[in-house]
This record gives sequence, structure tokens and C-alpha cells, in this order.
Amino acid sequence: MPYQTVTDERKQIETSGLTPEQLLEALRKMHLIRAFEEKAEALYALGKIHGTMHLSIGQEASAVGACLALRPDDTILSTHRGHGHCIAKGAEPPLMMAEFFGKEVGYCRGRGGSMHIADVAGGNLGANGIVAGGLPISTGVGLSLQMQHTDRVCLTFFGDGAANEGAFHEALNLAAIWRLPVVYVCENNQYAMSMPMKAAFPIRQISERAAAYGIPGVTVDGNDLLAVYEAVQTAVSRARAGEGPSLIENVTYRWRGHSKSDRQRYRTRDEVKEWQARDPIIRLENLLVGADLFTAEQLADLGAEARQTIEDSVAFAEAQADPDPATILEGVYA
Amino acid sequence: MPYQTVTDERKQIETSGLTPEQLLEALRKMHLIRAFEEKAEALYALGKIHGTMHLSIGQEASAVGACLALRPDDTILSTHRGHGHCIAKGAEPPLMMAEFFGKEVGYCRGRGGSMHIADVAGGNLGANGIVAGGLPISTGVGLSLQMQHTDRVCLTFFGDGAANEGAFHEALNLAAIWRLPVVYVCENNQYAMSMPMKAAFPIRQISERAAAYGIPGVTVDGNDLLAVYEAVQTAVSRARAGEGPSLIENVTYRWRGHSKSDRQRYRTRDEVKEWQARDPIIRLENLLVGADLFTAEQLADLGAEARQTIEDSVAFAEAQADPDPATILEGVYA
Amino acid sequence: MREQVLEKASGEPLQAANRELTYSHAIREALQLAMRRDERVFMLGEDIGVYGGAFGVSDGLIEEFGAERVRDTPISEAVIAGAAIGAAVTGMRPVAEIQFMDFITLSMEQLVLQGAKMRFMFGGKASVPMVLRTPAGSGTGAAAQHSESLEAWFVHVPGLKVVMPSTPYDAKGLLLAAIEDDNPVIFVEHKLLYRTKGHVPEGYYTVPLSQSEVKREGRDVTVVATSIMVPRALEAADLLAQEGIELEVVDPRTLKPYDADTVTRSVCKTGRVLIVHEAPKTAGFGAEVAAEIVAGEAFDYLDAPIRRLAGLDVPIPYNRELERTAVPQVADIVREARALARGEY
Amino acid sequence: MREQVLEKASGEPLQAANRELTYSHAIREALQLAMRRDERVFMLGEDIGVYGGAFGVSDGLIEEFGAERVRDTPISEAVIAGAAIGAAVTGMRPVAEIQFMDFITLSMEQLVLQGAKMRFMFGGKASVPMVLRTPAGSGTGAAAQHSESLEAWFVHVPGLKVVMPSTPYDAKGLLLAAIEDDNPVIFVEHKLLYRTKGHVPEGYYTVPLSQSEVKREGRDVTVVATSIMVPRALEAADLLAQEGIELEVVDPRTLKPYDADTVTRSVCKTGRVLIVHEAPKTAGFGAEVAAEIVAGEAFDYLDAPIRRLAGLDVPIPYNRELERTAVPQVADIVREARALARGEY
Ligand SMILES: Cc1ncc(C[n+]2csc(CCOP(=O)(O)OP(=O)(O)O)c2C)c(N)n1
Ligand SMILES: Cc1ncc(C[n+]2csc(CCOP(=O)(O)OP(=O)(O)O)c2C)c(N)n1
Ligand SMILES: [Mg+2]
Ligand SMILES: [Mg+2]
Repeated sequence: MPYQTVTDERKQIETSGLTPEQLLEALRKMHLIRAFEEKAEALYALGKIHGTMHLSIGQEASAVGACLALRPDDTILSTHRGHGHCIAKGAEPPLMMAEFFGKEVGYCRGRGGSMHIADVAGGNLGANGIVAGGLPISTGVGLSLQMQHTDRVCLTFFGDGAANEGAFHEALNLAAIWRLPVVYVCENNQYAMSMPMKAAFPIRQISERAAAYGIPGVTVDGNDLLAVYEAVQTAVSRARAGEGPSLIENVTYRWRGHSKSDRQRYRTRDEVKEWQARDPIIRLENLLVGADLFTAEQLADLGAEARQTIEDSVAFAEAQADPDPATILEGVYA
Repeated sequence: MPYQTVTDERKQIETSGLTPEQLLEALRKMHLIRAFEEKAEALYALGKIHGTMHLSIGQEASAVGACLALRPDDTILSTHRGHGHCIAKGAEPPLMMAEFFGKEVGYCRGRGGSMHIADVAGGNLGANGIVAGGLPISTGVGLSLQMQHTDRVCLTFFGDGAANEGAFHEALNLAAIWRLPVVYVCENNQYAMSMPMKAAFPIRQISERAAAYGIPGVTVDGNDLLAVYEAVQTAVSRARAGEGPSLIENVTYRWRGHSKSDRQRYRTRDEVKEWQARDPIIRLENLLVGADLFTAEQLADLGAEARQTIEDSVAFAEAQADPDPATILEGVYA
Repeated sequence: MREQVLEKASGEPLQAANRELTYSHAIREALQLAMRRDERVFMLGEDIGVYGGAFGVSDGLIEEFGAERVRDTPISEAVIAGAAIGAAVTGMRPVAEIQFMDFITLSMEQLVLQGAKMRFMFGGKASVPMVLRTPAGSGTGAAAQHSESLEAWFVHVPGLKVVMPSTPYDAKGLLLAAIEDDNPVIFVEHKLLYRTKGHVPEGYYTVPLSQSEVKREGRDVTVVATSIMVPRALEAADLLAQEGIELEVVDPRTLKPYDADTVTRSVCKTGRVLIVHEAPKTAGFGAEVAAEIVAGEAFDYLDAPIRRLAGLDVPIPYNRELERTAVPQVADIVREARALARGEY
Repeated sequence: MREQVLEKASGEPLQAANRELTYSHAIREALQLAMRRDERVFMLGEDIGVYGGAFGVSDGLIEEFGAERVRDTPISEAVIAGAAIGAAVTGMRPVAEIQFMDFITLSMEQLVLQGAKMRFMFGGKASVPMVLRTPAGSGTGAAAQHSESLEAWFVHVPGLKVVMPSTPYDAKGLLLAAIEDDNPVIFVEHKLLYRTKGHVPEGYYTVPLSQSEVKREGRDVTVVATSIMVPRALEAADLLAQEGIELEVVDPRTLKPYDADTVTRSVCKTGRVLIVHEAPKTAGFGAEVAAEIVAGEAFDYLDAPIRRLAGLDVPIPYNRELERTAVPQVADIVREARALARGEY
């Protein structure tokens, strides 16, 4: 891996400016995401869930590191692989799970499901079923924040595959010329469905495209929470200061198949294992322990706690009512 | 102007490898374009022409220099500002003029008009009313030429404004990863309708965008026929050799308004005059005379000859029949 | 292309009763009033600033409201739509312009999959109060890629509203209503109507979305016409009146939601229907009008087949005569309506 | 998403008379035969290679034809369409895939303003022999942005053809006809049909574009149904037959050009019509069907209003029950057809 490895853990943490509490909270969220995804997968296998889903196991540092640099009143836009972003931005797992089950109390009243979970009140303008579909909208959110003279920012997640859509180009160009407060976060997990990033791009790093829009572009190890946080933090500061958008590429990997059934003929088991060895959660735990901020014992229960939260969320969700079909026409128009 | 000026004319011409005959023919075509455009404008003012048109006066070196690097069996795609490209690729002025008049013998049987003149047999897949609309198609033409194992190439013209469309991004990326034989020629005439290139782009040169696709990108003085020719020639050779696409930016200027009625409130008269002083036709004449290839006298009549050709084309076109309205449904389906 | 250079609206207030404006000026006045009234309203689009818009509609607005609120964009129709959606869902009320309706083909994903569905997908917890204005139609010699009338597509999309005014009065009032509306509204103007004049009151007023209007009463044939076909139908009605044939001309004005009741009432009276629009006939809006008539009460009152007079199923040709042939003209309406009235079909 | 993992088509030749294939395998077989027969035919799209396509339709084709002729593209729907157009106009016969019909919203400019119009705009001097295959429809729990049925849009576009098969037999024969056709053809598959089985002869055969087919004869009510609604209508017909109500089920198969005559003949016999499709009712293809019926000869034979049973005007919801509620089910067809047959409307 060409990325920086942890040498002096304490120094790294100090440089980041994050407090032990913040880091612990970040780790908790990463566990929560992992637990949510594992449960989602299991529920699907049990036939309890309809539709499809896209799991972000292995990418937790990208979601949590990025959102750690945001304020609650900032806005994010997410993708089809959006459960992690949603949790990272502060959504309630029970209400997410209720949405995943298609229940009336779910975030989208059961109308959205996995691919559209949104927590509008919490500043998450939703997962998006359309690759790159959120990018033009995020530029518009940036415009809105700028025109309202706020110092809020918009952060938008998208995959490597999305960076080849025309929408990527138009969205970044407009944000660049208008200096909009938008942070474009590309989660390069090496594949767009079966298409290897290397085959879909004639360049090595997606962040090289920032130059086409005269904005900063940086590639970081997306499995390193601190690296992600720092890159996003820099971009957020720029955006808040009215200096315009940035492009950040988090290099990471999805451990699971693309969606619910994927024979994964486009990659090897060895490659998957290699990346699993770079588990972002273990990496953060090692950092925290290595820096003497916490002992291994103190962190030992976080995974189990997260799983319990998710179990409770499932129990909550399952007990809820489905939407009444008679209400189907509600919410089409305001 | 930051571009190279003519110092040693003869040496320049030798370097280009172009023969005096080729250069004279190029100059003829530039005059023909100028004459066509001036006549088009006059016809419009007389109310003889319906619809709209986009004149390329001032941009003749770009069209002619680029097509000079092509073989007759190569293909071009053009734009709304396409009369010049059409002539440069070798179309017959009478048939073009007939199309401009909407006549049955016109290139498109009067169905296309100024914005859609195509000379399919001559390798011109048409002007295009949609900004950047030709770019994805040209990528497909390149694919076709590659799959048919030819050494033919496709050259596609587009404006500065077109480089901000999503289609530009998708088309160049696909051509780059598949190494298609396509030459993308951006005619940066400083404005997209009223939008100054400087306001629409966060970068100085459009050719900088080539790096986003890992392909060669070069900016040349688009009023310098030799400079355009050489840049395109290099790109064409690459393409023929199977080395993939290139992006060339011809920096030029449109002397007239955007279309038939444009108050031009977005630019100053002085700016227009400044650019008119860089007339690509006079420049080529000076080069040819300065290099002692031709005397001023030998070149003196070319303008008048071109105007005569165009007068004859008008006479031809006016004498032709309109399409029969009863045939209106023809040509919708094969 | 700048199709028509329009003079500035006269500064002098006219008597409310006889104040006449062009359709274009009526639209500009609506934009002006909306922006004066509500800080959140702003415009974005290509060449809408100093250029004044391809058809001069926004002429002068940048002087009053500045480049912040009358925003020139690059040529990027997907992000024009997306920027409007993103701004709308976070508190602004954008009015986007797509320079020709043809180019809306580049905005479809954002409009249809995002803007139109966002509220529903999010369980009713967001709203997208935006308007997208765009000029449609042929008749300017601009050929196949600058003459589209694509309204039927949007009528088919749940979550959108579609407005298509035929008079200056309606244009102003419907645009103000569209800007007030909390949903995405596609506002389709017609290039050939821009210079037409009509009575337009000063000041702020709205015409409710979803009210068809009877533009002329008559007993013999109901003509349902949209946009430019409304004045053509009225002209045809004048001509036929001289032959003793009385057309009732109904203008839906808002195509989605569509007020079918007004048409039903008219058909129950006349028993004969001619539907006229410019877009190609096949799967055009007229099909919906016809299908609604025969689905309900009016069915029993029909004395004749329902005729649709619409654009031919061809791309719009360049040649002037072909271009005219491709879409209904007054004489075509006269011919078809007369045949219906006389039972010659 | 890989919605359904399909087994490879069996290698053993079956008796022509009873050879059964799934709709998905029938489509694959058509692709295979077309590529074997004509060097110019090739495929391009997202994940159609080693992945085998989101629904497994192209499974195994890359092994036979290689990555040159089964080309995986980046996620770039505009240039997928554009590349097909450019290749088609210069001598190839591309079959492009848009992974879900929803994403065709990103290809509209290329398909509608370029591919569809090129021949006409160029005076008939070019042709664009391409097919764009795409899976449509709801029922997989994929919610609002992966469930569109947008066929009506394309039916409205001069220069395009639109095909929507409902059986494996038709899917194979129509796809081969579409690939042979020299025009751009939008070929709309239905996700829920992929696994349905039916008789499919071996070898090359075509089903002509523009021939509606009577899938079941009956005297009481004509049901015009498209795509997934054809098997649902046939199921409804079986149920109603037990009550003595005989439905005649007509499947247009090709929506553009649309063979209205077959429907007319049926309506002249039954006098009652129910039109069924999945797309939202308003301005859907059913409106065109209804409008054509009441425009012509069949008008005089109608004994009842024409009913359209179609998708509700809502984005497709995620929740399973809501999703089912949003589009017609067998019970809905039974109810509506029974009411029509009994005169209860
Ligand atoms: C416009 C569009 N095209 C195609 C798809 C189908 N699709 C869903 S996710 C996906 C891959 C996306 O890859 P990437 O952007 O890298 O995100 P990842 O799945 O790797 O997180 C594809 C092709 C889609 N949803 N939207
Ligand atoms: C998709 C699209 N958007 C907008 C237009 C309207 N339009 C026609 S030409 C033009 C400006 C094009 O600028 P550029 O690409 O620089 O070419 P130039 O006119 O300068 O040659 C515009 C906005 C169009 N034809 N197509
Ligand atoms: Mg990816
Ligand atoms: Mg330009």
C-alpha cells in the first residue's frame, strides 16, 4: 500500500486535534455500521427483507471520518451504499431499521427502503439509487447555503463508478466556478459493480480530476479514519471560508458483493482477504490502544454493544406497523 | 498574444511538411468559408433564409487546418457553427447552399438546414444543433472504426461551451480507456453565446482537461493554420497508430454575434477589433508571401474567386425546387 | 439564438382594464414580481443575464436583481436542473430556465428520478418548490433539434406539474402560481406566442394550477387545444362562425394535474370533440384527453368519433413549407372541425 | 444489482415442439444467434461481461464472443447510447444495454435528439440500425428509481421503434427482428418476466415488428395488455372463464409502430375494452390505445366506456404491499373486466 502507516500514534492523534471522546464515538459508530450491515445481510438471507441492499462493510472509516469533520447543521448526500453515511451523520438505528423493513415509522414511511433512506431533519438528504444522482443536487445545496449567507457546508459521497458520469463533471465545474461550499467525497472501493476502477479510468487516481476544475484534489487511505478526517476537515474549512469546493478520494474496499447476489467473478478471494487484513475498525482500535488513550479491554465490548443496539433496532422495527395501502397517494405532492 | 509568431516563414512551412499546393488549397477553402458565411449573413438580412445560423467568420484556420490533416475516408462531426467544417471536409458549396435554402437537392433534402448540414458520403456526419451532442457519437464512430480494423480516424469539433457538458466527460473517458481513434478539437472562440470562457471555466486552458482522461492535450493558436494542422496531424497519427484519442484546443474568436440576432452586450467592440486584426486568412497569406511561395498578386484574386463560387452556388440553389410537402413522411424510418 | 428582440415593457402604468402586454413581457413581469416579493426566488439558466435570455424574456432583470439572483450558468443542463432541486429542497425557490425544451432531454434524470420523486421517496418529509421554464415548439425554422414539444413526457411523471399557458394573462398568473407551488413545475412557453399581446392586469395575481378554461363558448364542437393551438383554434372558430358552426374552445392550461371536468361538461353539451396540439400525435397529450373523455360520463354524450389533430410523426423539418405541414395550422383546424360538425368523418 | 441468477441454457437440443426456455434465456439465445450470424452485431453496456448482466441475461456470452463484442462500459449512459449511435451510423449493428430502464433518463438526448432524428435530418441519407435493450418494471422491491416503465415516452418519438415482449417466444423473435431492423429500436424487457417459461423454437426466426397478437380469444371484453400485464390478463381470463366471462387478450408486442387494427377488430366483436399496463395511467401508452379506438371504426361498436387499469400516479414505493398496490394485479384485472362485462361501471 502506498499510504502512510501509523508510526507515532499519539502524535498522529494530536495533529488531528480530535479528542479521545470524539475518537471513541467514531469507533462506536464504525462498530454500529458494521453491525447494521451484518444484520441487514442476515435479515436478507432470512427472507425478511424485500428488494436489494448494498453493504458498506470495510468502508466504515470513510463514512465516519468524513462526517466527523461536519457540524450537525451541515448537509450530506449519500449513495445506494448509504447505510454507513446515514449512521455516521447521526441517524437513529431503530428508525433506519424500520425503513429497511418498510415500516410506517421508518425515516421515509417505508416508501424509500435501503436505497433511499433519508434523514432530512438530521441533515442527510438521502441515499440515492442513481449513480452520481446526488452530485448535481449537492451543488444546488451548496448554492443554497451560499445564497443564504450561512457558513454551512454540503458533503456528498459517491463511488468511483460515479466519477465517470456526466453529472460528476457538470456538478464539479459549476461548484468550482461559483466557489460553492461543497465537499465531494469519492469512495473509491476499486469496483463499480463488476467494473474495476483500473479498467474504467485512464488515470491512476480519481483525485487527479480535480485539476480539471481548478480545485484541490487529494487521495487518502480511506481505511484510515484520521487520514479521512483530516482531508475532509481541510476541505470543510476551505468551504466554510468561502474558498470553494474540494475533491477527496478515499481509497477503500467493499468486502461484500456489490448487492444482494453477486458471484464476484470479477475479483479473487485473495484480493478480498488482503483488504480484509486492513480492517478499518481494527486499525482505529490499534491506533487508540497504541496511543495509550484506551486499553484493549476498554474497547473490547464496543462490538457487542453495537450489535445489541442493532438487535434492539430490529426488535423495534419488527414490532411496527406497515404503511396503510390506503395512504399510497400521500406525499406525491406537497 | 501568448502564441508563437511567424519568424521564419519558410522554415515553418518546411517543418509542417505541407506542399505549396496544399497550402494554396487551404487558403482557397478559407476564402470559400469566409465568402459562404458573408453570403449567408446577407441572405438572411434579405429575408431569403428562414431559421437561424451561426457564422464562423474568424475561425477559418481552425476548420481548414484540422481537416487538412485528414484523409477523405476519415470522418468528422461538426457543430451548430458548422459551415466551415463542412467546406473544409470537402463538401460542394452549391449543395450546401441548396440545403441552406431548404431545397430538395440540398445535402439533407431541405430537412436539415444550417444546423444539420451533413455530407455523409463525404465523411461529414453533420452539424449538430445540440451543444456537445456530437461528442458521444464521435466516440461511437471511433469504436466502429477500431472494431472494423481500419486505420481511419474520427475528428470531432466542439466549442468551448461544449466542454462543460456531461457528454464531453463521458465521451472522452470512454475513448481514452478503449484507445479509440478520435481527435477531439475544441474551438475555443472565447464565448459560449454570452458566457465568457473565463467565467464558465475554473481553469485557464480547456486542454488541461485532457489530463483527467490521461490523453495528450494541447492548446494552439487557432488562427494559425500551420499550428492547427500540426497539432491535429500529431493527434491523427497517434489515432491511426492505435494509440488513442487526443484533445486539441484551438484558441480563436468569432467575429459575428452568436447567431442571427445578438446585441453582443457581453463583449466590447474593441475586443472584436483586436481579434479582427488577427485575421487567419491574412495571416496565411502573409505566411505564403513571406515564405516566397507565392506573390501577393498570385493570391489577390482568391477572395473574388471564392465569392464568385458562392454567388454561383446561390444561383444554383435558388433555381432548385422545394421539397414536395407530400413527401414529408419520407426518411423518418429506413 | 436570440429569436426575438423585445422592447422593454413600458414603464408607464396603464389602466387596468386595457393594459396590454406581450406574453413575453407578462412572463418577465411575473418573474419580477416574484423576485421582489420573495427573497428566496432566484433564476438560473444559460444566457439569462446580460443577454436577456435566448428569446429576450429575462431582458433587464439582471439590472434589477443582480447576477446573484439572475444567474448565468455554463452549458450544463443536468446540473441546472440539479442545482435547482438542491436549492429548492434546502429553502430556496429557484426558477430554472432550459433554453429550448429540446435540451430538457439532458435534464431528465434529475427532473424525473430526483426532483419529481424526492418528496415521495422521503416519506413526504421534503419538498422541492421549483419551476423550470422552457420554450417549446416549432415555427422558427430552427429544425429538428430546436422545436420539440415534449410536455406529454412530463404529464406521465408522478410528482411533477405541467403548465402550458396560451395567453399573456394566463402566462403571468400561472407562472406566479407555479412559483408559489411547493412542487416541481415544468412551465412550457411557446416561442411563437412570445410576441402575442393580450390583457394583463398590473400587480400580483395567480391563476390556479389545474383549471381548464373555456376560451370561447359554442354549441357544435368542443375543441380542446393547448398552447399555440389555442389562438389557432380561436381563429378557426371565428372563421367557422361565419358558416354557422360554433366551436367551444377549451384550454387545459395546466396539463398536470389536468382538469378533465371542464372538458367533460363541454362534451356533454356538444357531443363532438376535436383535440389539437402541436406535439406528434402518437402518445401525445391529446391521447390522454381522449382517453379521459371515453372513460367517463361524457362517453354517453358522444355523437361522433373523437378526432385528434396533432403534429405528424416526424422530426420538425427545416424547410418552411415542410415545417408548416408538420404541425396543425388554422386551415387544418377549420377543415377538421367542419367535418366533425357536419358529420363527415 | 443481480436480481436473478439464472442457470445456463441447457446444451441439449430439445424437440422443437416442446422446447421450453425462460424469457431471459430466449433473449440470450437471440443475442447469440445474431452475433454468430452477423459480425457487425456486438453488445455494450454496464456489467454485461463476466458479471453476465444485472439480471444474468448475457451470462456466458463473453466467453463465446470475447470482450470485444460483449463490451463492459463505465457507468456513462449518455455515451453508451451515443457510442451505439455512432457505431450504427458507420456500419456496425450495436445492441446496447441500459441496466435499468430508469437510467435511460440519462440517454434521452442521444436517443431522442440524435439517434431518432439523424436519418430524417440528413434527408434519409444515413441509417441507425441499433437496439437498446433495457429491463423495466416494478415488483422487485427496488423502489422508485429502479422500477420505471417509460415506454410511453419513446412511443411519442418519431424515428424510434418500441418493442415490449411478454413471452419467451416473442422476446426471441422480436429481438432478432429488432436487430435486423435498420432503425433505432427500444427493446423493453420486464424483470418479472425473466424467469417465466414458454415454448421457444431453436434456431433463427423473427417476429415482425408491428403485429399485435391475440393471445386468447374471447367474446365479452377486449383486454389490451402489455408486457407483464399479458400473463396477468391471461390469468384473469382463466378465472373469469369460470364465471362464464370470456376475455379476448390482445398484446400489441410492438408499441411503435402500433398495429391498431388487431385491437379494432377485437373491439368490433366485443364492444368493451379494458386497457392494462404497469406504467402510471396518466399519459401512458393506454391513452394512445384508447384514443385510437375512439377515433375510428371501432367507435360505433363500443357498448361501454373504455377503462384503463394502470399504475397509480405515484413513484414506486419500497414497501412490498404498497409496491403491489401501485400497479395492477390479477385481482384488479378480474374486478375491472367483470364490471365491464356486467355493465357495472
Ligand atoms: C445511473 C446509474 N447507472 C447504473 C446504476 C446501477 N448501479 C448501481 S450501483 C453501481 C455501481 C456503482 O459503483 P460505484 O459508484 O463505484 O459505487 P459502489 O457500488 O462501488 O459503492 C451500478 C452500475 C445506477 N444505479 N445508476
Ligand atoms: C445542449 C444545448 N444547450 C444549449 C444550447 C443553445 N446554444 C446553442 S450554441 C450555444 C453556445 C455554444 O457555445 P460553444 O460551445 O462555445 O460554441 P460556439 O457557439 O462558441 O461556437 C448555446 C448555449 C444548445 N444548442 N444545446
Ligand atoms: Mg465503487
Ligand atoms: Mg464558443
